Amino acid sequence: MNIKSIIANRVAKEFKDGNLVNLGIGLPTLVANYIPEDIEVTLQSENGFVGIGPAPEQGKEDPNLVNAGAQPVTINSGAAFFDSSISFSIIRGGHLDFTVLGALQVDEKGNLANWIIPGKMVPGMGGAMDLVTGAKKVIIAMTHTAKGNIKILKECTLPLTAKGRVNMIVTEMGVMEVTDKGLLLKEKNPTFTVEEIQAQTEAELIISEDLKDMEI
Amino acid sequence: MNIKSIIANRVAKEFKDGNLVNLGIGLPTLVANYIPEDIEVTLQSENGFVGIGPAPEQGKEDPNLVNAGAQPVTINSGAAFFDSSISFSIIRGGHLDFTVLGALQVDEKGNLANWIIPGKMVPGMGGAMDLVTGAKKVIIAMTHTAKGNIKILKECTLPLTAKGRVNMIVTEMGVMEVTDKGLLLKEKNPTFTVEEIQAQTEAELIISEDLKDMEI
Amino acid sequence: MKKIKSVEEALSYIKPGMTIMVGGFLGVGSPEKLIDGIIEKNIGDLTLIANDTSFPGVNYGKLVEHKLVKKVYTSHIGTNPESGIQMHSGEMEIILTPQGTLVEQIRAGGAGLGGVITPTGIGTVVEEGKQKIEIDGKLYIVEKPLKADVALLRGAKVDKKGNVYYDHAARNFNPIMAMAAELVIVEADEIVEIGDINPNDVMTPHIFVNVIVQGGK
Amino acid sequence: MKKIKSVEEALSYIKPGMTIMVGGFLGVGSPEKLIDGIIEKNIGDLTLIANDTSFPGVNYGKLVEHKLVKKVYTSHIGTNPESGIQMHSGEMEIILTPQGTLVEQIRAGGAGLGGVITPTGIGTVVEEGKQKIEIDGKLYIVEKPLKADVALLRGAKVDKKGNVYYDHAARNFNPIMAMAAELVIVEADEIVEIGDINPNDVMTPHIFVNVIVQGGK
Repeated sequence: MNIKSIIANRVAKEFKDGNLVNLGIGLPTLVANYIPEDIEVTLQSENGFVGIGPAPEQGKEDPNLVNAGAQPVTINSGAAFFDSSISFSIIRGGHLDFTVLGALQVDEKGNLANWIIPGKMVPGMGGAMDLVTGAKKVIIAMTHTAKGNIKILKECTLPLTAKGRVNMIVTEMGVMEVTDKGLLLKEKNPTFTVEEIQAQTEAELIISEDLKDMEI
Repeated sequence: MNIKSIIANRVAKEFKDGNLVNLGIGLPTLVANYIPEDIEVTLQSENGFVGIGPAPEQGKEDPNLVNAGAQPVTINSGAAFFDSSISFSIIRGGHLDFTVLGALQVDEKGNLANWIIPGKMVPGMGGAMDLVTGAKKVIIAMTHTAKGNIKILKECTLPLTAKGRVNMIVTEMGVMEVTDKGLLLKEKNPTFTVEEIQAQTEAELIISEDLKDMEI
Repeated sequence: MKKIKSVEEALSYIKPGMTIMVGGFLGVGSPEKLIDGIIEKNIGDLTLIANDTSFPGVNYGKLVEHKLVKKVYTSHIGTNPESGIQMHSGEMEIILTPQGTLVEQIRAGGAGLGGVITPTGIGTVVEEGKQKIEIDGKLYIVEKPLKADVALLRGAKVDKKGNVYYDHAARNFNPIMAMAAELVIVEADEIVEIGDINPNDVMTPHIFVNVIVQGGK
Repeated sequence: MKKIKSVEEALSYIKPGMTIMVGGFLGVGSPEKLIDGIIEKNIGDLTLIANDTSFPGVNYGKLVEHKLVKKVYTSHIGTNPESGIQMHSGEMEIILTPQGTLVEQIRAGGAGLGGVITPTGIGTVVEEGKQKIEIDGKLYIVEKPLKADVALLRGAKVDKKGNVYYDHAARNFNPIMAMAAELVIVEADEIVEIGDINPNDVMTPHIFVNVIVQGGK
């Protein structure tokens, strides 16, 4: 598997039958392809529906049926549409079992920064702050570093998306859980040593006594 | 006309084409029968729709189509149903042109009491507090006195429904507007003298220079 | 994820002492079999959240008559004399709340809001003992969110996935309560196939619904 | 109460300096003819309230490109580079707001609430300079209601009375904005007869709609 597939595949293993999940734009969207077939997971689109299906065949796009990135999608049987106030009641009201997002920075206290680089890039938070504040569990799915820059820090330096809300970080190098004591490395990609992973991580990793290999 | 018809008929004259109106249970409900035919007035039912029509023929009742008093009604063409949160967004959001309610007491400051007689009768406020707080104009439609007891006071003694929100009081004796200076008698039933009306009213009436006769 | 269960199974989730929301307006749009089941099984000590306490002999009005309710959050008790009697005797605590505030409190509970900022009740006994807030020079009451252990709802059509469609004025509090309870049980006048309700017309998305029971005769 | 008007007539209600809400999500579910009309008539100095600033060349994204917007309340500008350029140059003021907060602020404006009590943004720059409130030991931001002079919406089907039915994900902010503006103009993909939309399925009741214009080709 390539890096993105490793990450997406691992994230999908967190889901349980009946879960409601929101997948962010980009890498997190790929997670949909790896959801085990024996469980039923409903995907929410924050622009106003539950039950996102795969992309439509070319020529079969419906201009009113797009995901939160304005890309054409389909719906699964039993889907339901609603307005933005209901959509964010789902998000903020604790009805999402998981939200999966990317990060510019994430730290050992569970802080996340993913919406602004002051002076450089100001896309806005969109629904990200609500998702991270409201979901039962927040998973960060991202490459471990960005062009060599370290992203998993002791403390985020960019403006935060939310404070202390991240539960888990999944990268191509491993799976880290945010605990009271810091980041617990629970699984690692067998092609890397713990030392190699730590070298790419500013936060000090606590190594699980039960450290497992990631499926790759 | 009988007393109730005089009141209902007069209230209906306040409405303009395109108005949205909520009529309370009891006497205010009768106002619907006097809305001039050349204007279109939409009636809201706070249990969740706009476009209340007249009562159905016997045997044609729909158990799911009732007014806020649980009495069977019909709907007019173009009616729309919604949930209670939308219904009260209409009420509280200033979208009602008029709310018409009864009163236990009303006073010269526009205070209203109509939901509780402590120790005796505690029906609850239902939607009344929201209606009186949210509507653009509040009209009290009631008999001038209740079994000889005076209801139009200098100051309400019962717990209030809302403070200073009443705009107009319509009784079988006359039409009073709540002004900064007190209650302005604008119209009177020609079968009563001003003195007779004042005798049944604790608040001191300001008599309009342009005092008119009520249609009876 | 089989959500369709017998009334008996559904009732097994409702325990004495729980807080329950019941959809409906004076009993219109309220689940019949679930309420009758609670009475039959004598599940008491309940906190009830409902628009009103209905009429004697009608739906959740019967819960009050059977003295199964210790506390009720409601906007109106005038149509059920038994409520007034139990209020005065101290058997039932009644938190009277303006109807619009009540629906917003339930919505806030389901939508993750910290409370409701409302002008309704200012200058009345409703504001007593409550936090107030001034915004741009105007005073408001801060009302707290309401949540429940279980919501008991009634739908006209419910598909096998749990999407709900309500009919006419039977909608009322049902879709709002569907968002504000740990467990949501919907009594369906009719259970339909998935897809029978147009996805545009779903009024309560299936994700809020945990249990479906067949209502009617 | 004839609500159906020409685009020209509808545009006459929109004046320079006004605050306008535009329904849609990245331009999906947004009125085309009304936006093009504003550009053609060069109605500027506008305050825009919209989920995002869309894409270059797409719907209300064009309002930004034509420099008709002096201030925008929005959750996302990343898809329209022109927004970032005008933000940095100071030509356009941008109030970035979490999307869920934005929709609740609009809802509060329409529903007569004094504000929104939300945990979203606590511990971030979003809380800066804003009133905060503690409820049951938890800290929340108090966000103010938003209202507009005019809301520009798009419906799939609109009946001649003004009842609106939206299609799929084109619903988004439209029904919420319908409640929060002094004047509501809906551009209809299709204008239908009264009664053609089932009263149960109306998504924006006619009472909120002032003007209907025919959209499409």
